[in-house]
Amino acid sequence: MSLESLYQEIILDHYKNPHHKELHAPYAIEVHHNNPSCGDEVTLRLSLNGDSIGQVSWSGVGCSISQASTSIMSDLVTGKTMSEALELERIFLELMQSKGNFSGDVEVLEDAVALSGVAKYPARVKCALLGWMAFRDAALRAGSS
Amino acid sequence: MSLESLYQEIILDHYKNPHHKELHAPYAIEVHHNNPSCGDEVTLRLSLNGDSIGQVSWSGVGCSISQASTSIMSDLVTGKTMSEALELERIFLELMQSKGNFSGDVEVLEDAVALSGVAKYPARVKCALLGWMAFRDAALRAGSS
Amino acid sequence: MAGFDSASLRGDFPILDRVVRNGNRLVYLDNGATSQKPRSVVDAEREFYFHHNAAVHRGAHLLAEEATDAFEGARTKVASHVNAKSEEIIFTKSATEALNMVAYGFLNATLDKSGVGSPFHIDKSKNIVVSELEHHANLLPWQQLAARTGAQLRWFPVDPEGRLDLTNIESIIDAQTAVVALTHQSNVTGAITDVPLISNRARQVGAIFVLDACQSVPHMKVDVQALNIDFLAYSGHKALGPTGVGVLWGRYELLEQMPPMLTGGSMIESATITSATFASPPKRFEAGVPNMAQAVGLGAAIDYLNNVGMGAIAEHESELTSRALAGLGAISGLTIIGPTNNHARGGVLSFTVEGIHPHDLGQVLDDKGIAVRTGHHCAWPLMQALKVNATTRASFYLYNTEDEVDQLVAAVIDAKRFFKV
Amino acid sequence: MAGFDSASLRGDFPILDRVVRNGNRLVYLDNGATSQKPRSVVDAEREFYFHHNAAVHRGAHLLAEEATDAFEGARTKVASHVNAKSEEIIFTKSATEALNMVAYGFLNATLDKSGVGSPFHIDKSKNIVVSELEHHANLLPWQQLAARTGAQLRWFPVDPEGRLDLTNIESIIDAQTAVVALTHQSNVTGAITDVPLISNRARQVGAIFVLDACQSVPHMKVDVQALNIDFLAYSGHKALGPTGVGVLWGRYELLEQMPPMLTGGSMIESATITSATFASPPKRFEAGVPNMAQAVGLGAAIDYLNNVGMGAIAEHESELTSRALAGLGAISGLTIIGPTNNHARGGVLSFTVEGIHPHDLGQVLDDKGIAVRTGHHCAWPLMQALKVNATTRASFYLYNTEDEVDQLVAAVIDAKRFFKV
Ligand SMILES: Cc1ncc(COP(=O)(O)O)c(C=O)c1O
Ligand SMILES: Cc1ncc(COP(=O)(O)O)c(C=O)c1O
Repeated sequence: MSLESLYQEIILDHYKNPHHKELHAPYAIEVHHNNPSCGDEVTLRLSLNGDSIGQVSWSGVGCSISQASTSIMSDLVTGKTMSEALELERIFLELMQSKGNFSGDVEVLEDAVALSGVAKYPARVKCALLGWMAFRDAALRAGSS
Repeated sequence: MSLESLYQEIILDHYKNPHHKELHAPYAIEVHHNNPSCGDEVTLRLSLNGDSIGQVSWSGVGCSISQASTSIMSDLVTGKTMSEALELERIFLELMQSKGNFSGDVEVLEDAVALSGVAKYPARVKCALLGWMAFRDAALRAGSS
Repeated sequence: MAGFDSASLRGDFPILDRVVRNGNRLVYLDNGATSQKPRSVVDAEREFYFHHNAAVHRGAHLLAEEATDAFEGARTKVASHVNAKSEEIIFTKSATEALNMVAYGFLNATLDKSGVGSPFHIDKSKNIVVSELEHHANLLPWQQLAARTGAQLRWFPVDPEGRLDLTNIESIIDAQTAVVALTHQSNVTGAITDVPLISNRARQVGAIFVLDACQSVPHMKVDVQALNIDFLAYSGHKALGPTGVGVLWGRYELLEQMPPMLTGGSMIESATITSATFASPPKRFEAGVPNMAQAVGLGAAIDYLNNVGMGAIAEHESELTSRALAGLGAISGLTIIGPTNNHARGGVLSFTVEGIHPHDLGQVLDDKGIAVRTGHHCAWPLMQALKVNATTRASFYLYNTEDEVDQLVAAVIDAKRFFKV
Repeated sequence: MAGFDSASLRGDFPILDRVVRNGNRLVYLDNGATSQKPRSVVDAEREFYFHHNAAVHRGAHLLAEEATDAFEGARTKVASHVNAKSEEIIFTKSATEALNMVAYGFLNATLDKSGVGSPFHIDKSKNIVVSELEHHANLLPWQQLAARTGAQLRWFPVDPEGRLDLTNIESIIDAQTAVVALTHQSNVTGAITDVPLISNRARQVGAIFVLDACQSVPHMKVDVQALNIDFLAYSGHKALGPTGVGVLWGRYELLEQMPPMLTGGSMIESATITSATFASPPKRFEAGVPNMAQAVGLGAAIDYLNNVGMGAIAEHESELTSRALAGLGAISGLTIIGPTNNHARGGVLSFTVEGIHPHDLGQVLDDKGIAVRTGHHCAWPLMQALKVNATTRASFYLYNTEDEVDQLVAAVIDAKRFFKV
């Protein structure tokens, strides 16, 4: 696998110009996650719109993979219903745990399929998941409160 | 090295009929030593006669080597001056640490040379030394009190 | 016959060809102390060092990835071998460390303010239950804990056969019992503890049950769920594995509440100069660069054991034990220290011979190439209870043969002749 | 040139021939995390397992004797390597365990009544001194100790180059200081601590000085007498040795007064069901069947290091470091985190590149077969002090070559091109 296919243009674009990377107020829930093995961190805020994801905003430091993944995730879940968003998270998690054995459905995951190469690098999977895990945590807390 | 030369007749005799193995009173000093790796133990009493070793008596449980060695030691040191006795202990210790490279001077060590074979078995050296170490401890304490 | 031929698998253990004293081929009957290693275990370590060696969970490079896979793969093997989940397995350096780790879990929960309300918090109103037949490794840590917290130390006595006397179980394990720590199989007498009976009682009163499985996991199928226990410890080196690796298994809900003994790298969630928070189990309990090659070696040992089959191993050892009980039992002046029948006992056999101190007997056996253990076997309180000063112990494993048992019996008879008793 | 040819000794390390990603031959620059192993070390373990394996200090048979000789022989080698006495060397599983052992020595002396009057007894009138650049392994145990005893935790700050700022040494180490625990060489910046300067101050006030020598003992001549210290800890796996073995050295007078952390078999003098007394050092601190094969392997590693020569190794690494400082230093946007000149520093080199996160840089290097470490290197407080989130770290050892340094420099330049920064 080549570096180019890991770091697709789309990832580098999101890294350089991350979407939703500015903490917004008001919000329903704020969570803070980190990756203790490297020190990367993300703070994520979520507001709901009835049963749908209203706004996702975040800040943090991290590598291109974690930043791009969080940026793409924010785009993807915004406006989805809670259960659609969590289903997306499940599918993305599955892709990341696939060890590179499948490439992801572009119809469903859209830009996030560009991250499929990460699954071949176990040490980087945690980077790609950092923002998604923060989102999942926030969504579950928002749902249960 | 044969078993027969480790367990010389003289050792088995001392084992079956140990000398001075009955605690006597009065005494100047009593010490208790054990060998934590096997559980063998000796209690030794010492009385002085001016600057000489008066009476040595002991009780304890242990293997033939430890019992015979303590018995032989008791015979040897009785009546010697303190410094003669400690010198004997030093020579015996040296013999035990020789790894079997020399056999000991029968003029000096008398019956104790029968124990020279023990030096070839590092795990048994502690058995042969148990009584001697107890004596040394007792003598040093008696000397300093 | 057991489902395998012990003579044929001896070829996997190079040391068994060793010629020891007087040109005798080694007869290794000191498996209770440590086991020998098959080629596959030592090769697995070599393969790790020469192909994949790197610090696990840390590096951002291929070797670090491969090393992590190998290490975590070993964890999975260890887990399924005792029917546990991977994340419940902690690699320690030894059973001794594993048992101390649980005792320090109690001490630290008790010292730390955060520990109040945790099942690991104890004080002088609580008690700790052990037994007279414990190995020092499953006794001293609890003595220390009791002394440091004021909790009361209680114990099951043993009967003359060296089995736990459970007569007073209801009063010994009571509502104030915080932890019950017992050995699965005695390393002196071979007696096997009726674990479910006692762990049920512990469950009733809400006590944590810790099992010292040093002498069971290597020799029989052990299932932590069926035994209904909370913690289990054993040493890799007694189970065909390398030295320097042990296992602590704990129920995840309890591990989550247990403070670590060792702190340092790779076990934190965050750290500042003045404080730190800890990672989830098992990482919380594996501070520092772990014993990676040894864990991998233990994984290979477990593969080896499973290939032979734990049931077949237990059966084989039982056959050897029956033969030894019969052969040794027929020698006059010889007393078996422990159960004399082959029911609920493993392949560890202690005995004394009138007129021959165990050290001297061990020496004669050694002279014939037979390696046994003599002494108190790190179970001094049991010796005191059984009123023996020391014993000679033979302990069997999968590679031992009936012929070796017969050599042992013949050698004891020779020793009696030698010492004229 | 150093006194040996690193290219020629690479043949002793089979892993260095590994082909990693994209057909590239491994360039291993992650020695700060763990070192690779020469054949002689792995062979020494194999020889132990296949010829002499038995539980040390226990059995009454030939193998037990041979195993004991091998194990104690390793202790002698380890001792003379740092100019200490054999009986002052304790084999642990890692530096992490060694450092925790000293911290628990303090805790246990403080909890136990017998500890009053001992140099290990502390309370809230006392303080503990560490520094901002400590590895978590030499920080968290002291944080825990401070929290559990009420003693005050103090620290030396670092200057912008990542060196200890000793300006306030007289007030930081004062008459109430019980222990000073510092790193000999930073695993992040490579800065070498002026140990005698600080240990003299510790001596003045009667404080115990503990040195984390993880990054020094493998790389230079270390003499515990010349450094005027009380305890020293390091890990075998960073010094060509096996995983699963570490070393704690302590002055004998102090070891004699220190309570054990782990209790169990082989460390007692006597034991009853309710109490125990402990053996003299080093046994007191080696409960259980020890990591025998690993100790023997470490002995072989020390032989290997001594054959090459600690002075020559230090010189070789210094040459590589100079080359790397020059090569990397010339790259625009690259910042060396740590001393930029090659004075009082070792072969550990951290840096950041503007616009490329260390993870991404590490990935590019890995793609070219170059193994480095990225992240906080288990020294989070130092990262906070230096205001960096993470760094990329290259760390050298005796088998690295100038060509490998050049490959590193070229790869960083390529990475900048790849990420268009
Ligand atoms: C300076 C320093 N101290 C302590 C440690 C801990 O060593 P280990 O993880 O081998 O116990 C390390 C290495 O990780 C280190 O570099
Ligand atoms: C029953 C029992 N428990 C605990 C231990 C301690 O194991 P280790 O010394 O490997 O830590 C042993 C073996 O020595 C044992 O037989």
